[in-house]
Amino acid sequence: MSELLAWAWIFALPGLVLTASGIPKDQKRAGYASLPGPVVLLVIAAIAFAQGTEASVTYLNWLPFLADGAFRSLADPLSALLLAILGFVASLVYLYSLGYMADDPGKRRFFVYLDLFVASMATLVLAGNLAVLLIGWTGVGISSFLLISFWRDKPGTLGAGLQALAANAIGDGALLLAASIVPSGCGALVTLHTAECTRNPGGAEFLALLLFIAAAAKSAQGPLYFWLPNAMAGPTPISALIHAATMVAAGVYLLVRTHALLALAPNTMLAIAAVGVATALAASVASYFQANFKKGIAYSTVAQLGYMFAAVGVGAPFAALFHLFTHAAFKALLFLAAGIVIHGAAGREGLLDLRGLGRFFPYSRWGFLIGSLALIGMPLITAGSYSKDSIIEAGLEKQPIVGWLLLGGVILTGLYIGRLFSIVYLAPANDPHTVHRDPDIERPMNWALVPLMVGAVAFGWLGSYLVGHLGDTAGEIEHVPSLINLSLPGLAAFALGAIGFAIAWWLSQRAPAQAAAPASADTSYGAATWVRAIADAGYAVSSGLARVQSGVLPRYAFGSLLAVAAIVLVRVSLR
Amino acid sequence: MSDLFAPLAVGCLVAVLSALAVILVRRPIYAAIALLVHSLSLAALFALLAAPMVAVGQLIIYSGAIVVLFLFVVTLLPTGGRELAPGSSRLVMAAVAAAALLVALFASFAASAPLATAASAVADLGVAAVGRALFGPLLVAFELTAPLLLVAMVGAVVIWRRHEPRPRVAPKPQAATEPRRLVMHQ
Amino acid sequence: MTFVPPNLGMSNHALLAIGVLVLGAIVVLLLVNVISTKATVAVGLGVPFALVAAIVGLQAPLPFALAIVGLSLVATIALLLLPALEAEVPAQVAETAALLLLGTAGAIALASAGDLLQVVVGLETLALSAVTLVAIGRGARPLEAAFKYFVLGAISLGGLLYGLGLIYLGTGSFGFPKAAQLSNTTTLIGAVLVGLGIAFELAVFPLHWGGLDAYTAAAPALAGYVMSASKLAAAFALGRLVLATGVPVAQVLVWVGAVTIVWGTFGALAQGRDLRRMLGYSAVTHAGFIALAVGSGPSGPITAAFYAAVYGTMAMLVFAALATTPTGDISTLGRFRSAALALGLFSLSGIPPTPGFWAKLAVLVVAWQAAGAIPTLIAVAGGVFSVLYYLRPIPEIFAALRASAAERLPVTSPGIALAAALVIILGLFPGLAWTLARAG
Amino acid sequence: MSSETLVLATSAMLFAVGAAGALLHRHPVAMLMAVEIMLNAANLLIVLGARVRGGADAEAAALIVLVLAAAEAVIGLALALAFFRRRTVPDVNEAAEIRG
Repeated sequence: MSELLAWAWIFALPGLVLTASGIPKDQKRAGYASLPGPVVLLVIAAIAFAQGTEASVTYLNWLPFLADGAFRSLADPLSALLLAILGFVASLVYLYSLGYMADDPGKRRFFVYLDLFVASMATLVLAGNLAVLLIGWTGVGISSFLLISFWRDKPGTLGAGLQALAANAIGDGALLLAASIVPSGCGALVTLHTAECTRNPGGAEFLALLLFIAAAAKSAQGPLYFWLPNAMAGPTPISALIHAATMVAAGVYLLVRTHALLALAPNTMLAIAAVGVATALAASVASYFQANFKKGIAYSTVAQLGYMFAAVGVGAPFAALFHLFTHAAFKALLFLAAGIVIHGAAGREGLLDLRGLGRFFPYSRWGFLIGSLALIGMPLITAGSYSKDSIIEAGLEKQPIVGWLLLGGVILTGLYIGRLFSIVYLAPANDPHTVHRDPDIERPMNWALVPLMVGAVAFGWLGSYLVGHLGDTAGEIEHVPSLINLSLPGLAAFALGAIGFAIAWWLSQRAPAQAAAPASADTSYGAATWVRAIADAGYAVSSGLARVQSGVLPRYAFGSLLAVAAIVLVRVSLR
Repeated sequence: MSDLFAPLAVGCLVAVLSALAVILVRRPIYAAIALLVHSLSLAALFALLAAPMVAVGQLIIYSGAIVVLFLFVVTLLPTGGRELAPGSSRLVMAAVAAAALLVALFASFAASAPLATAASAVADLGVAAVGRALFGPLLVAFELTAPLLLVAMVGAVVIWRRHEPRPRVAPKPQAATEPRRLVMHQ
Repeated sequence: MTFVPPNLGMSNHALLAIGVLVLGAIVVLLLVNVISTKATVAVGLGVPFALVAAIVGLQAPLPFALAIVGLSLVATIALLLLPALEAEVPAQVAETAALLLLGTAGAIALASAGDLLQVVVGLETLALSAVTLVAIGRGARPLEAAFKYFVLGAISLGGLLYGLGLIYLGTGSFGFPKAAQLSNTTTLIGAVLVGLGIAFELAVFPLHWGGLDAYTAAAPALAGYVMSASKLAAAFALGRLVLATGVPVAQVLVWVGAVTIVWGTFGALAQGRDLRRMLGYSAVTHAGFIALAVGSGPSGPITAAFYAAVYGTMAMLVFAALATTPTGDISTLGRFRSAALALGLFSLSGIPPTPGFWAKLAVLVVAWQAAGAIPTLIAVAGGVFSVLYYLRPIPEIFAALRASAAERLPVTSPGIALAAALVIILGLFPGLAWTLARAG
Repeated sequence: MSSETLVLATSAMLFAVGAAGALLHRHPVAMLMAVEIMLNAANLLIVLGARVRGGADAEAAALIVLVLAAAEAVIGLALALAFFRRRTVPDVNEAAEIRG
């Protein structure tokens, strides 16, 4: 199956072509042609992972101008696992979208973009070298932009899309530079750490730093966090698939894939850990103060990705990968559950508007509860506890400060998710008449939640199974997660999370108005102040430059002549 | 060539002064006449530099064709060609650009090896040598002037006639035999 | 007396291609008005000559094969777009077709010139036909742009000729000056002036003003040709110059290129909804990449030629899609042209796996090796942030895709199809163009 | 000062004067005349090269440059006339609609 899986980037393309060319014709069934793609991907990836085989496709001399100009696609257990996650979440999101986008005139286009995303993401995961990685890396960024800006008429969507593009561009630039500077013959991801490939100026540290910047941009870490919360301007299924489960995890995947190179770069590792921890804590705090339901969950995603980065940074790539795996299930669950409420409230996302509306949607309510419990890590019966405890334990063992901070951060997790759950699902409804329900449309959405609930519970039990099949592709694995994970740090983490959850619930009971009306009542997707300042500075330079471009011919001639004289003078004086 | 220094100096002076006149006078008709003087002074310089072929070319092509073309165009202009005075900022720009170019060029000349005429080069090389060069090493460049002139010809026609709408239907045969009205002013 | 064929300095294949194109221009000029004044006749007469030139080019010695094939294909696409011109502006289609063919002949002469005088004459042929092509269009704007482009080009030609004179003064020949001859400052400055004169055709920063306005205001069916042909030919000629002179001229081009990238990127960012102006600035940015590549070491010129060829095809695609909408209004394009425009914009912005991305990557590789870290970083930033202006209109374009179910194919569809096919082929197999460029 | 240096300096000055004229003149035709002076300066330099280096090819090149100047003048004048023919007092500064 691995041989087939190495071509997995093709799987979504037939659906893309069919849907784009208007098949099936009926607008109601638009998108049906796209459904098989991710399902096939899931099945083949799961079988390939279970078989544990490895296959690759190589065409040498595809890009003769590059250090490694071959087309390399590599289907090893690590990519198979990632592709299985992609197939799993994507299948459910496709199903969910049939309901969520049922009335949207752009439904067909939506599915085309989704197919484009799945194909790009598969390319990214299968990439055997930097050149192919770049195709997928940029491709997912573009599909993300297209889907964020999907509703062009909604204010702020184009701006949010451009923010995502800008942040991604920084990452793309880092990766582009990495692909340009590797010495001849290098570029295959699994051999980047070899001595001949780290010969470039700056050595392994520089190369690792570039990969870290690329990963941080894609996974919204450190100062590059800013685009992800605003990416919620896109339709909710997108938030679940791209901006929670798969694309934003690509940064973590890249770091796991190149763990051998990172091991040679201790300073970069330290930076990764520091950025991860700082992001995890700051984003958790920020999540508590959001007035927008989806942005609250988005900050939670940023925080959880911070946990994964911290795990990579302390040298526990498998723990990061494991958390990526479980997080994909429970964060997609949270988003899709939230989407049902938002859809029922005619697209409104402000917490004030949604207050108490969750109680009308039982699937959503149970789904969100299970997702929340997984997020704070209820032992034994939620997947999140297994993976998060692996990270905290690895942190405590290798970088105690990191471990302690991550452990303490769980109380923040409990606070923010408890607040969201209390306001939307527990509080009495403000105005029940604002809810519109249509069972036909809700049905596919509810169905899509069920497998995710199962995943959010059961994926944690697969830890030792994953270890057995991954081999050494995710680095050396020191701790195999056991089926009964009642360790002291784990229990402490859950206790903290539960306390936070309880405090949030108690606060919302005591002063419901304040709890629902956060410090800022801003539910829009405007850019953060500092991002806007940078953008404004850039546009000020642009418009100043446009004024120089005055259209007056003698001024142009003057500029040219003066510049030529200056160039000649500099050339003469420099010799 | 030192025996020719004085006439060369006079020629250079005339060339520079007439060039200054071209750029400083405010009526295009005077500028065209100054350009004529400039062109003639250059022809004289070419002759003094023992390049009589180029001098003749300058007289025929430049003074005879190009400058006359300029004169024609100036007389075709509405109101005979009046020009607005340049603002002071324009004067400054022109002065700065000219100064910068002069500084740059003279700085590079100063850094270069001094010029000296090859002993073999004092005498006139003759028309035959120029012809051999044109049809020898410069053959391709010379032949390429043919498409260049074709471009200039077609281009001038296209630019001048761009305002005439082409009829969507081909004109009837008898209409095509009518003499075309010469459109100069509209 | 025996006949000794002179050393022409230009490859026989290039000469043959030039001859074919000039012959084609003459045939078009003589026959079109005799047969019929319709654009399709001019296209039908002109395209075979352009294609024959392309086939001749395939046989040419390697670095020039790409120039001749690329320029001939650009001319073919431009010819195929002429029907759009007939519908939009009351122009003389036959003369336009002839100018396209003659300009291409000049461009091939410039690209494969063996000495600097051939460079000058070829460049002038290309420049004058480009200026005239810019002037063809509705209203006063194309004429204004053509006038500015012409005057600035004439000033730049003055500099180029002055440089030519300085080089002759320093070396006693019109050949490309060798690195050893640059120890004489006269020759060095001459080489720099010649380089800048050729770079005017690229539209790099201090010399971009005229080109930018021309790209903005020219009729869209012709703007693509003006940009592509001049850049492709100038990239080759600059490559020859830099390969001969080495570092002193290359350094100038590297920094000019880096500044150009900055200028073009910021300029394009300010454009908001003016697609045509944005594409003009984009042409400036790409010129910066070409200049940077030309200056980057021994394999730089090949990379620059590759980049310019790729740029030519994608610019032709974008303007083929826009050919029938002189205002650059993208809401009325319909499905086929929207898709083509989107593909072109993706490629210009360097989204893999479009050829624009591979070309950019190739430039970065040589820039890092030879030009140093700062120019490379500038190029990376300019390259990746270009998505901010290229992709801005994309949501609107894609949203318009479904609008018209029963649209008629535009008159320019053969040209669009050819350009799109070239872009797709170059995207999937970028090695093809690279192989044509690669001299031993 | 030798004759060669004198001619070299003259050509540089003519080049600068022509450039200044291109900035000074507001009448398009007069502007084109200034540009012609720049071309003449280059031609003078080329003829000087022929003298200094003793090569006939430079003299031949000077003739080709004259052809170039003629072609330039034709296109330039056609453009200037076509664009400014409706204005009583033509001014190149007015050709500034395309900007930004």
